[in-house]
Amino acid sequence: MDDFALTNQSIDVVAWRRRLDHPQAGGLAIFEGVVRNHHQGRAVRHLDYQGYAPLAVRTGSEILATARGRWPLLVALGCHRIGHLDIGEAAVWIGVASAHRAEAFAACAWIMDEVKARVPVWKRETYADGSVAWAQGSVVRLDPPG
Amino acid sequence: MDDFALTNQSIDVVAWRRRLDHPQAGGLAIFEGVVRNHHQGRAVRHLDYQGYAPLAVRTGSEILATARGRWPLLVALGCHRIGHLDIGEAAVWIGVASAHRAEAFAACAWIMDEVKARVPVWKRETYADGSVAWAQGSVVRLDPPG
Amino acid sequence: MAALDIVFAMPVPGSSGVIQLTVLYFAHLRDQRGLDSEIVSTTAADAQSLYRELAARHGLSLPEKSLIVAINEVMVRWDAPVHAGDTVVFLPPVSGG
Amino acid sequence: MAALDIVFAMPVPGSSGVIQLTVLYFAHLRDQRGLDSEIVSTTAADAQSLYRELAARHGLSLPEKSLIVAINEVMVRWDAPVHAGDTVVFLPPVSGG
Repeated sequence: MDDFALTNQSIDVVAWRRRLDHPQAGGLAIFEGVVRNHHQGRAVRHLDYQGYAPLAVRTGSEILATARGRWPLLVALGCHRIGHLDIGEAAVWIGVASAHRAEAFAACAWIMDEVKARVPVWKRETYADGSVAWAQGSVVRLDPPG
Repeated sequence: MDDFALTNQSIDVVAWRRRLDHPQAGGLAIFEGVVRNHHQGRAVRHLDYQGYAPLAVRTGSEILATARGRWPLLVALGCHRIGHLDIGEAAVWIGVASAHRAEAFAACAWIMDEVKARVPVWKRETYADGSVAWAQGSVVRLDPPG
Repeated sequence: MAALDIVFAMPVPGSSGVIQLTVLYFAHLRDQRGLDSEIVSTTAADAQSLYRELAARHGLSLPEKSLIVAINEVMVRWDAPVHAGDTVVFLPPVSGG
Repeated sequence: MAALDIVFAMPVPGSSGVIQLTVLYFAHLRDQRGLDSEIVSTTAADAQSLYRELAARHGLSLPEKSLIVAINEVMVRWDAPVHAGDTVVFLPPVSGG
């Protein structure tokens, strides 16, 4: 399995968590981004994500590789959902295993920041009144900091 | 169920994760401390934890309450294992749900720091050569910062 | 071949030749174009020229500074050349997570 | 009652009275005492006096500055008074996580 995946099925957080197992691991930091029922004061009914799969996987994998270079990580994994998501469903899952907790937390938060900033995935919000809008998003930087 | 628990059974991380569900939640930060096979250069065979249950639950709950006062959290939970633990088993689980990810990460890391510093739990390491030692540990501060 | 006939029927002055490439659309651009992808015949020599041509032809509203270009699954600069058979994507601001 | 007889058979000079309380032991102190808990008869008026008495009696080696005291499941200062029926715990440096 790839370390970073794009999926149109529910993210199997139990299976992803299992892949963090490592005998030298002392700390696992996990982030789940889930669909919340509000955005900037508006009630959200559901989300639809599009993704450019091959570049999303490549970019996500590059982010994980960069994180492994910056921190002494034992395992670093990520997954982003695409398609239709209801409230409470996981849109993204990031998991990091390391010997000590400080680098697990730091790397997990950094990976998530980078995924939001660089992975080609787009979120369309459908509001309670039925109107839709693409989330504002981030212009991708061509040369990210190494 | 209590928000903070001490258990002599395997921590059911799936059940604890489920308790983080909240319709306003956008980010879940989870930390698992697991038994690693090494400590300060020595090979570790297994661990045994003791805990002073009523004070551990009270102290853990106070830490969670303090975190809820410092960050806008929707859910904050924790669990510490006691008894015999093999390599790879979860010794501690901390989970936080909030609308946005920054406070979820910050609160989760802070709670874990406080749990290590204040919750009355003691870890005895059994090394590959069969010798045992209590982990060095932290002297508890009587008046933690609020 | 019919496709080639059409291509040669639309020569563009100043071009160094007409090529065919694939353009994929996502998010706002997919909505504006009304297509997920298309084969485009163009005389554009680089990504910027290609986007300007498509934007003019189809009323794509996103400014270049809000987009980044990917050619064959690699992010590149706006002055990157385009070649026959390339897959070109203009990526709107991303909003994962 | 036999227990009371024993208590009154061991008066300590200067004490304001003998009380019975429960002491729980954890980690290093449990190993040194060889017990999880015990009922202690003491004339100690505060936590510090109680610890010094137990340390001398049982060879407990942890210095006071490495411990914190809990009385009835609340962490308290060393000068906190102890009363009959209290549950007192001297907590070694903690090492959860």
